[in-house]
Amino acid sequence: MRDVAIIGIGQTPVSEHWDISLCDLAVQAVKAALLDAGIERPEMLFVGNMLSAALSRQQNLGALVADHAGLRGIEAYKVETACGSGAAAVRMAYMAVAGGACDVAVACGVEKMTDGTPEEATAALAEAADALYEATHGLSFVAINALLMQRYMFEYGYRHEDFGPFSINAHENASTNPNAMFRRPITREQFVRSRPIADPITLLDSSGIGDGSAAVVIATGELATRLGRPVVRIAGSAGATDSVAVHDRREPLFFSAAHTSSQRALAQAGVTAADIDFAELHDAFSITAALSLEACGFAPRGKGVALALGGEISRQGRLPISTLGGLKARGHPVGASGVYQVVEAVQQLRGQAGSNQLPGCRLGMTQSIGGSGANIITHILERIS
Amino acid sequence: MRDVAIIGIGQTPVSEHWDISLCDLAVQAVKAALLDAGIERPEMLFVGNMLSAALSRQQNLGALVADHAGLRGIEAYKVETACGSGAAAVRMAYMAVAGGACDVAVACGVEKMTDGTPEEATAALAEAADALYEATHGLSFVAINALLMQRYMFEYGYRHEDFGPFSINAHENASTNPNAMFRRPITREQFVRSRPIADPITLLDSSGIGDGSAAVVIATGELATRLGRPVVRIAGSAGATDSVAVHDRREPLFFSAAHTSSQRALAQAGVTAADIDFAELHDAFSITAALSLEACGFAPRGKGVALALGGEISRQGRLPISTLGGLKARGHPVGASGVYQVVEAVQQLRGQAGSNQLPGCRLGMTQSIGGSGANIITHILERIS
Amino acid sequence: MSIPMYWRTSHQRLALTGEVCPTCEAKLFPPRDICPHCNSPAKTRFDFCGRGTVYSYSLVNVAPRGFERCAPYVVALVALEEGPLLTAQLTETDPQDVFIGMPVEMVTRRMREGSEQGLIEYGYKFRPCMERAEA
Amino acid sequence: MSIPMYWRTSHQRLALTGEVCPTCEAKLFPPRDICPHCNSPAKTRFDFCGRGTVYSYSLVNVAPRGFERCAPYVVALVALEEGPLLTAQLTETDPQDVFIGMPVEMVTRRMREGSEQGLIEYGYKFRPCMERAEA
Ligand SMILES: [Zn+2]
Ligand SMILES: [Zn+2]
Repeated sequence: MRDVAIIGIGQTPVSEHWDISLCDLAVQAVKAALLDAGIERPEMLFVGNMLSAALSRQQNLGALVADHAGLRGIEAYKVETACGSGAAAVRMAYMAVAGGACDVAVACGVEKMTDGTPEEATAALAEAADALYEATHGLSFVAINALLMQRYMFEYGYRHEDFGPFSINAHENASTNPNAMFRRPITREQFVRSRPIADPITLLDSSGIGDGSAAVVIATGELATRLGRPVVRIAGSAGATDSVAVHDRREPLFFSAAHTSSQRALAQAGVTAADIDFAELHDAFSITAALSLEACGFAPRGKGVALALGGEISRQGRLPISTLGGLKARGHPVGASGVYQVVEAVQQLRGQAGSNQLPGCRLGMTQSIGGSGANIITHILERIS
Repeated sequence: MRDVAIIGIGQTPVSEHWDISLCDLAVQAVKAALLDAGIERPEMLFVGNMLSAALSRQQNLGALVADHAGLRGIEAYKVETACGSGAAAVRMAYMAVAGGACDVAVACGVEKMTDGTPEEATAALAEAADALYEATHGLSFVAINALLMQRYMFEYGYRHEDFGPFSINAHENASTNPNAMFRRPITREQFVRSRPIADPITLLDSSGIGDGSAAVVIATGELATRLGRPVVRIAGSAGATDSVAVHDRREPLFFSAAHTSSQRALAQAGVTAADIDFAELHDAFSITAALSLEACGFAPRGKGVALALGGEISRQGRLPISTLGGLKARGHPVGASGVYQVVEAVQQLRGQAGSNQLPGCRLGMTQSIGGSGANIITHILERIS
Repeated sequence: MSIPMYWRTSHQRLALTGEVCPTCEAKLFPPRDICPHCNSPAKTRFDFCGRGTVYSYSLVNVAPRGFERCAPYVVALVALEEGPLLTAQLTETDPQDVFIGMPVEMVTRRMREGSEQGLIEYGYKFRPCMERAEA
Repeated sequence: MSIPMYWRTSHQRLALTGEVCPTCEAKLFPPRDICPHCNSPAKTRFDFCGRGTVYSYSLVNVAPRGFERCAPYVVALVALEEGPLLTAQLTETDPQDVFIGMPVEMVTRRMREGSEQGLIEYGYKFRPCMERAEA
């Protein structure tokens, strides 16, 4: 397969965009990414989205977004892996370019949460879980993750407040990201006193949902060099699955799909977890971040929370995560988050992360999760100097 | 890109499968295709589906189907291009294998229409159209196509009864296909007297929706040869888009995406429309079949209906279409139809089409449409002797 | 349609507000930010006069959810005087009298029975053109 | 849940009917056609006894549509005596009294407020185990 680079990035702020439609949100991100890349007309578009059918009564987003972005006629598809849909769009675009089906593709993630009521959104998000054996019992998506967190605390002896560093770090990093939804740092005190959603998960354990869109332009390495753009390579790309229902797994506290996809992506890049300078992980809930750290090999089992308690996930730590706020505080426009992660990793690797810049970073990992560990996609991005 | 072959096919009958769930339908087709191919564990799965969120409250189908098919852990995605979703899954699997991301991939299309009420299904199908400017005006998906048919009749001087050969041919061919939903031939008399749905489209102009799933196993040509399987090559594969809303096009009666994608697929295969032995076209409505014939170059503009009237689309004609019943009479499980077309083309090319067998056919075209001409995917399949 | 979607499109629905492309001068309805004909940014407001002719039509007998009790009703592609096509219902006409080429004009009507989120939806329909019928 | 979905799963919901894998003897709930542990066909019916222990639990304060007026309620992963985990609500217990390892047994209860398509849904919930509490 061919060498592949990300040559353009675009994003809208994550927010409640009452005045912008689903389609126009996507168009803004796609146009920004194309402008950044200096490309007029890509050959393919992959749109990652989860909720447009439920909340905006609109499908066929591939053709819709292509047309409205001024790209009528190009090949275009929607990809869905629940909350990881954006990363799936990136993976499809990567495969198309690396495999030779085209030279330039755009991956766009978009989610318009505010076209439905909050109850509709909560019900629609539960469609990431097993409809027949989880959702029908009244489990919201939060509740399913709460079951993991409760068991994790029981098995490894943590208290709820021990998860605080994940959220505090994310809010700290979001506070200086102009595209983030929650730009106010939070204190340990606020974390401890936060309102329960599905015990033990509180509001401040949870990512905030919002409207947003992000896009990347993916091209052959050769084209990237020719254009003279700052080059960020996709050094590794992989996906893996697990059962959709948590109860169908023998080890619910081990995200086997995160393990498999990260190991494959690292192997493809020819590096190990120890080489990674920072990771944009799927911190939809604080427990999710902990389980991801462990499954990817950044911490032994049961020690993901300890890693955070030790300060190692902050920008000054051994493995900075959520460096521009993460899902937690940049905000989680569900099907778009996987692309936001890639956009932010490129910002870091290009040295365009503003006051959040990690000095001298060269290798970043992004990992996005559809469902409670069901479909997990990992990318390794590398700055070429 | 590498040479690619279809080494396994599987399908369920199209029917009202009250006793089989969305997931189990897909599993049946996937298992049948893997059995046919003699493959235990493919590396990737692409699921084409349109309506699971609306009618079954279930997303995340990639992981769900992979797990229930005994393939827990493999890479899996859902792809959506409305009514053409199944063909999109085939295209993704083709790109993954041809490009070198994997050696064996499965494309599965599945639709479970009967989990919702007919009114819910009608509303959900309209999500293939423009939600804000078509569906909100009370246009069903049928009505949008009826606008095309009325204009076509006006411009080219046809009467409604002239469209009869499309439906009569489809029912005739379905009558001997055990997987077809409507296995009774219809007469010209029945066609003329059929009940209007959205005038001029009647019940017998329209494909019947039903539950169903179909799957294909796609592998490198090298692997196919090694396995000693009957070899059907994917000689061409392409997709193209148009505006989602019909009113956004300057020439509503020309399916430009059908033109572009068929020209690209034919060029890749190194053949022309005249070389094609039969075509599985997207005959969701009789007008759709006519417009597809014209856009692909099988008939001049305005002459698609004349081609059918001349008997050229029957199994004895110059370009047999819907050779096992088509969407019209095999049935149209929306997101699955694009895979059924490919499965049926492989049946023909392998000489496994039973009493519907076209003698000596070598080149088949399949073309699937998402929306009213918005997203169109074409494949050229070739028997290797 | 949800309340935010309705509110966001109220100018289009109630006043046929679209855009004109400053580059190729195409009139655009529904509005969009990029001209599909020349790919230039197109954000200049343009109000359509509301008159046009029927480009195609259909009598809907089987209606989607929310429109069941309105059926049968006539829907049409209307070619606006300024150029673009749009999709709308026809009203105040006998289905038998509709023909391709029929002059029509825009009126504001309730769009569907019932409501989502307590919203009563209003928007454009088209009726046979009064002025021209008299002329 | 629509009527077909409910009807199709009534044995599972009302009698905890699952499967046993004839090859590796794993007990499977919810039922599925292929054993996830050894990949063999698994269609042999197996009725679970309905007893188990709480593997994990959560008190749901913010409920999805259809469950708003039931909140707060307790949901749990229950480890059935025969092996598999399942997801269910706990009932007839004070949320404060729930603990990991608590013995529970299956009961049939109404699942949610209101209904879709006029259907009142029944299914399994779990309550503290009566027999064991007395033993
Ligand atoms: Zn223009
Ligand atoms: Zn087994």
